[in-house]
Amino acid sequence: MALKSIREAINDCLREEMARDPRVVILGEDVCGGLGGSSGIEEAAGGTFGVTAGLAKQFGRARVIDTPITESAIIGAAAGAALTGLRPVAELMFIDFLGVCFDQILNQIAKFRYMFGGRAKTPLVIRTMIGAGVGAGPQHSQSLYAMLASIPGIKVALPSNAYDAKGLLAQAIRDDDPVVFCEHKALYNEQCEVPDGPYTLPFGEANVTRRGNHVTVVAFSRMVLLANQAADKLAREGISVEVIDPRTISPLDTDSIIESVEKTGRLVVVDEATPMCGMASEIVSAIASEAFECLQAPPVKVTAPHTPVPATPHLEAEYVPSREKIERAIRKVLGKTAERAAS
Amino acid sequence: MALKSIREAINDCLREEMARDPRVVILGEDVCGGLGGSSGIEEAAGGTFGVTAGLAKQFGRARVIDTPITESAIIGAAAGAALTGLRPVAELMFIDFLGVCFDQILNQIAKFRYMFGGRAKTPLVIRTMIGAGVGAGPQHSQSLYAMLASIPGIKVALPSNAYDAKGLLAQAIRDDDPVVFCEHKALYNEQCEVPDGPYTLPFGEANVTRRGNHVTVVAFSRMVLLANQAADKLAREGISVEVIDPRTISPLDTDSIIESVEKTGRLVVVDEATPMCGMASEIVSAIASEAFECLQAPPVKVTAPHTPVPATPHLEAEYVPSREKIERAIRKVLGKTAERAAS
Amino acid sequence: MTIERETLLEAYRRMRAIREFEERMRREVQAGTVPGFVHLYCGQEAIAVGACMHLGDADYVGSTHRGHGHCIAKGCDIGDMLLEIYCKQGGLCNGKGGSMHIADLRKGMLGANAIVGANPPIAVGAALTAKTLGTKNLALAFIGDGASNQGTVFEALNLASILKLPMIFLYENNGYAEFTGISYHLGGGDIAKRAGAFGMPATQVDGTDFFAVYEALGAAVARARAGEGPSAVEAVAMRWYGHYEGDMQTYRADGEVDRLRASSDPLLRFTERVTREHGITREELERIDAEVRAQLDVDVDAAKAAPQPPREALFTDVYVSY
Amino acid sequence: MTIERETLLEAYRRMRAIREFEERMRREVQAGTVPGFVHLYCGQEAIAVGACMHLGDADYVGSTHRGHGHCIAKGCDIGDMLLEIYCKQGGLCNGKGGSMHIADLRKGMLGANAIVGANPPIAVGAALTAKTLGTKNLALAFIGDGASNQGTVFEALNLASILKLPMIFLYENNGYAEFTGISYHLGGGDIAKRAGAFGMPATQVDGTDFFAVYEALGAAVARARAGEGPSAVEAVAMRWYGHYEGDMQTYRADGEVDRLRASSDPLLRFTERVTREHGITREELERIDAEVRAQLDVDVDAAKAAPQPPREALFTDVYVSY
Ligand SMILES: Cc1ncc(C[n+]2csc(CCOP(=O)(O)OP(=O)(O)O)c2C)c(N)n1
Ligand SMILES: Cc1ncc(C[n+]2csc(CCOP(=O)(O)OP(=O)(O)O)c2C)c(N)n1
Ligand SMILES: [Mg+2]
Ligand SMILES: [Mg+2]
Repeated sequence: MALKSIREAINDCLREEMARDPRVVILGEDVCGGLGGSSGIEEAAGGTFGVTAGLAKQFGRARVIDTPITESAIIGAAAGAALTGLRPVAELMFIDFLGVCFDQILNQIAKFRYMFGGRAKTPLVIRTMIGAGVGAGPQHSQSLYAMLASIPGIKVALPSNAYDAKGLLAQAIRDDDPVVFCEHKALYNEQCEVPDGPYTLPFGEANVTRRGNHVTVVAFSRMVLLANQAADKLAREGISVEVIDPRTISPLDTDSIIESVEKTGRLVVVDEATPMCGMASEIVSAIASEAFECLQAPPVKVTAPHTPVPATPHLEAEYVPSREKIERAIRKVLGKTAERAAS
Repeated sequence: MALKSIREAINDCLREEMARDPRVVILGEDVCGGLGGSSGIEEAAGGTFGVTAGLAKQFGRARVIDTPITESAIIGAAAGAALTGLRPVAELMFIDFLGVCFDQILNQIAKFRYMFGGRAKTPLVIRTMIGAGVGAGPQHSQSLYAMLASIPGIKVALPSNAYDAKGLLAQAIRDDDPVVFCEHKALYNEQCEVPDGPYTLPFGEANVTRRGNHVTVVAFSRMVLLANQAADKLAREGISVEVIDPRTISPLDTDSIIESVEKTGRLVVVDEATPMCGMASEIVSAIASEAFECLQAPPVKVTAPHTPVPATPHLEAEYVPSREKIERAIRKVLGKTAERAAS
Repeated sequence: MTIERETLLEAYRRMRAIREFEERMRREVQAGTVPGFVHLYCGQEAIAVGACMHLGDADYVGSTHRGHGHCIAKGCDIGDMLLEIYCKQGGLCNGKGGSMHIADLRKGMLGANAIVGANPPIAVGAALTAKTLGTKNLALAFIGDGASNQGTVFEALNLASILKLPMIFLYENNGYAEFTGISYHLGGGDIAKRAGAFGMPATQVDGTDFFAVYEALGAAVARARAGEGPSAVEAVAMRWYGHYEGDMQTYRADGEVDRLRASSDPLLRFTERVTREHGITREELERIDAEVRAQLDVDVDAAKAAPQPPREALFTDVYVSY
Repeated sequence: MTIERETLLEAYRRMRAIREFEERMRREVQAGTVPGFVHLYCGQEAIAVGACMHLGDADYVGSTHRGHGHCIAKGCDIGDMLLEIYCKQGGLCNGKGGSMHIADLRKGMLGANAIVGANPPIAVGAALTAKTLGTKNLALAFIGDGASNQGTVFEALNLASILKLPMIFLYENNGYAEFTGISYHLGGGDIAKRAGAFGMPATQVDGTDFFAVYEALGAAVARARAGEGPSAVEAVAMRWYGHYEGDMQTYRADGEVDRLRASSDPLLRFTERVTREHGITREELERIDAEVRAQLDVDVDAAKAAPQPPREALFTDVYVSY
């Protein structure tokens, strides 16, 4: 056990899995960095955010492969490599770059197994970065994971802490299905206790980060932290909030959410993504259809607005769901009960 | 007024709008066809499905532009042309090809206006083909419009009949925002009465195709036809079904759906697309949040399964929601009431 | 370059198998027995076979929507291909892929692909596997003249070039992309030159001449196996039939195809040369023709008679586990 | 090719404006006053200015993430640019785009773009507008050496070539794509050759030599206006600073930039030549320097003092109507 940041946890996991399995290779832009540079340095980047630092040195450039700016070829090559015996971990620097490699995910990687009648496996991971909050602007701040979750054949992981990040990434790398692993750019330095050595966390098992009885709050990635903060704050008023972090959105652990709503009768879903056809709508819809009888109040979505992410810092702060907005949503869904609980 | 197929209605509309406005140009693969061929024929295709037939002859190849196989450049060029004064109608042959041009839609076209602080307009239309049912296989049969509807800045139209197709396309072409216009490949020959001459239909106004009191069925594109058939059949049993065709999914006329559910208390959503993060979930979620009190039963989704579209004809038939499945869903949401109504 | 007699006979068998297969498919499509869309390979047989005669099962091939010829040349079982085209249980994709998605990884067939330009990056990935695992295997992507304009193809060229991968870009210039001719759609007009600009050998050959294709690919394969990096070859051979079977082909001048058949039928050219220069007799070849035809009849009947996949197949094989 | 005295003075003013602007931005970023990420153009001034001196407001330019120099060269108001970089109300994008999205359609600036390789197809569309409306205008796309590997760029080359559009592909080879050198990332090693293979004139010039760039672009512009189709120019000029301001640049040898500054500062080279050959005095140029600096101070102060967009701005301008 040691205190590790999400960045360190991911780096440890990649190192351990590469040591464990020679078929694991990493490819992406500047995953090492410095090739063709005039200083001849061994590693100039280790990933734009330092997540792959030191791996090229340890495993060599044949397994930590810097590519040109060529996302279609990066993801396409990962697809072909996975079909033929490697277990590639491809880096898509920002999830916003989905647009320049989407066919390989949508029509190739996701469909090989089905199209080929179950006679192919595509064991690859696409590591990518999501989220607003750092002033990266409209084309570098999106949270497009719902589009990926909607694609049959793709699995999607959204870790919210270092422990989950390490275990889910190990599972993703060992998984025989293609997985998109979404790292929130504002969470890389978030720390928690992480076991030494390899371990995996199963997909499709939500993590209940707070136990509570009055309302169920489902949140993803960075929103889990804000939901927990809101829960702490409201606890002081006697409002008991259960917070659920699905951890993977495909597969999605609907059962745990239903179980919780059966207890609380109230649902708030917090998602940093835009509201239309996102995970918030998906979960509200699933609960409305499958746990209708337990719902004592209309479910509430807390999401970003139906707008691009502005570059403007104070507008971006307004754009992302805040602890305050989550609190307000919880009070709203509790209605009178809130006051009763409070008194 | 004359009986026209959807194919004819779209062709008429394109002809009328090009005649009306010299800034309207068409570009895509084989929208004319025959260039560089040995026969020297004037038009070899008029669109892979004949939708743009005769337009090159009438307006010239300078305004009906055949392109290489180059979707990123087709959509990107349409974007740049729209920013600078044209009103392009770009053809993306199948919506499945989103993957090879998605960045231009997701990060460029959709965001120009916002990113540029309201100082740009991007008046373009992307005509594309959706839907299963013709044995086109996993990469030519998808219904990916929810991904597009989820993107702030994009509008999406889903006509289900020739009258709507003509009016919605005219609106799309005259609209100052980018519109994706989704044509169902199995509906091109569907006929209805269509007025001669240009007319537009407003976006965001649903069409109630059947009036009814027991249950509200929301359906899109080809599913509207099946929903109407199911409604007809059930009417004979005394079950009164209201069928709503939103016609555009962004903007979405939620009010009309709420109004209907306030009357019926019951909701079924029928969508040919896959179930996760699709329009069915979006509408169930919206109603659960905004019309919770009127709901007398859990809303029911009728969608394709979370799988690719199989090439296998009988499995594809099983894949697409059928009239029977819609009927079953309606009976389910009505529960006891169904028998009561029937008796 | 001398070629073994057995090699020539096997090459002939595969070309004949493709020809018979496609002619039969054509008739079957016209008779309405085949589901989906079918894109025929007739006229291009010498390209796939001239290339695949150099390859083993452990070498990978990325195919296109016009993939029947590629599959047969690469050694896929014709009976299992037919089961797939008829979308039957036990087909190469258990009936769920159909004509445009035939794959057979055991034979190194990475799959036909209905997205134009998608297969070269995938094949590059297979080449990366070969290089990473240190095998002497290679990967080859078939690329149409129309596909050669797709951005993904250029990205594949560049990545294969800088990583020095054992990769071959085999362009099939058959004159048309759907209903549009290459003289319109191809900027610069020279596919090989565009590929060569990425720093790899790139040559153009007559795709109706088996020997020309075989020789050009021999060099590319040797280079790949020697770890010297990728190559590109543009093979020119017009297609005989429509873009898909049913295409009216109004874009083609009358008689264009008749002239092609008369002047540059890959099988006729092959037959003339091997009977003239390699002491192979017409009788030997006719025996092969007969065997191929007989087996094809059996396989087509079997495919038609085979059971469809069960209803549950709709829901299976989306994931390995979920 | 003779160049008017006024043209040279204006070119110098723009290059100086870019240099001063970027050096000031660098200090401001280091002081922490600038939101977001900033990619500086120092060292490449002669490219944007050598090109844009040929263009009018009705000609279009598609820019990149490293767009400040392009905007200034194209005539965008520096005060309004600064308002945008500081994300303030009244900025060129009303503060919602920031440094990586500065656009100014009235000046023909189609926008900086944070997606590498996205701008060439967009610029091709602007060229299509010019051709369709029959104006004599043209469009130009700036393309980095790293961007030159992106598939979208090749698609743009091909489409512009076959449609004979009034389009210029101006490659800026500054030696690096992020932290990776061109000798690694560019297959074939010759950007201009790759572009030329699409059937257009393609030349390489020294991007630190204003006169070389100006002359090469003069030919490309003349060709475009004459309706003869697209051209490509590769201008080589190393960037002086990091990929973004803050980049440690461990991939660069010590002294690499000092040598560049000493040997090939575009402004020094320009100054020497115009004072030697065009009877322009250092005093004249220094007067321009002083004017540029004074105005920049005013503009930066104004930008810092300007109000932020109102909270409602978050929700506006997603659509024209919805
Ligand atoms: C990305 C994409 N765009 C368009 C199509 C439609 N399409 C299928 S085949 C084809 C023509 C391909 O031409 P070419 O590459 O020369 O191959 P050929 O058909 O001649 O064998 C087109 C445009 C597609 N399937 N995928
Ligand atoms: C599609 C895409 N891939 C990757 C990036 C990340 N990125 C931003 S700038 C850059 C390097 C661009 O290099 P080059 O084109 O040479 O332009 P320069 O920075 O040298 O001006 C990269 C990789 C991006 N913004 N978009
Ligand atoms: Mg072709
Ligand atoms: Mg560069």
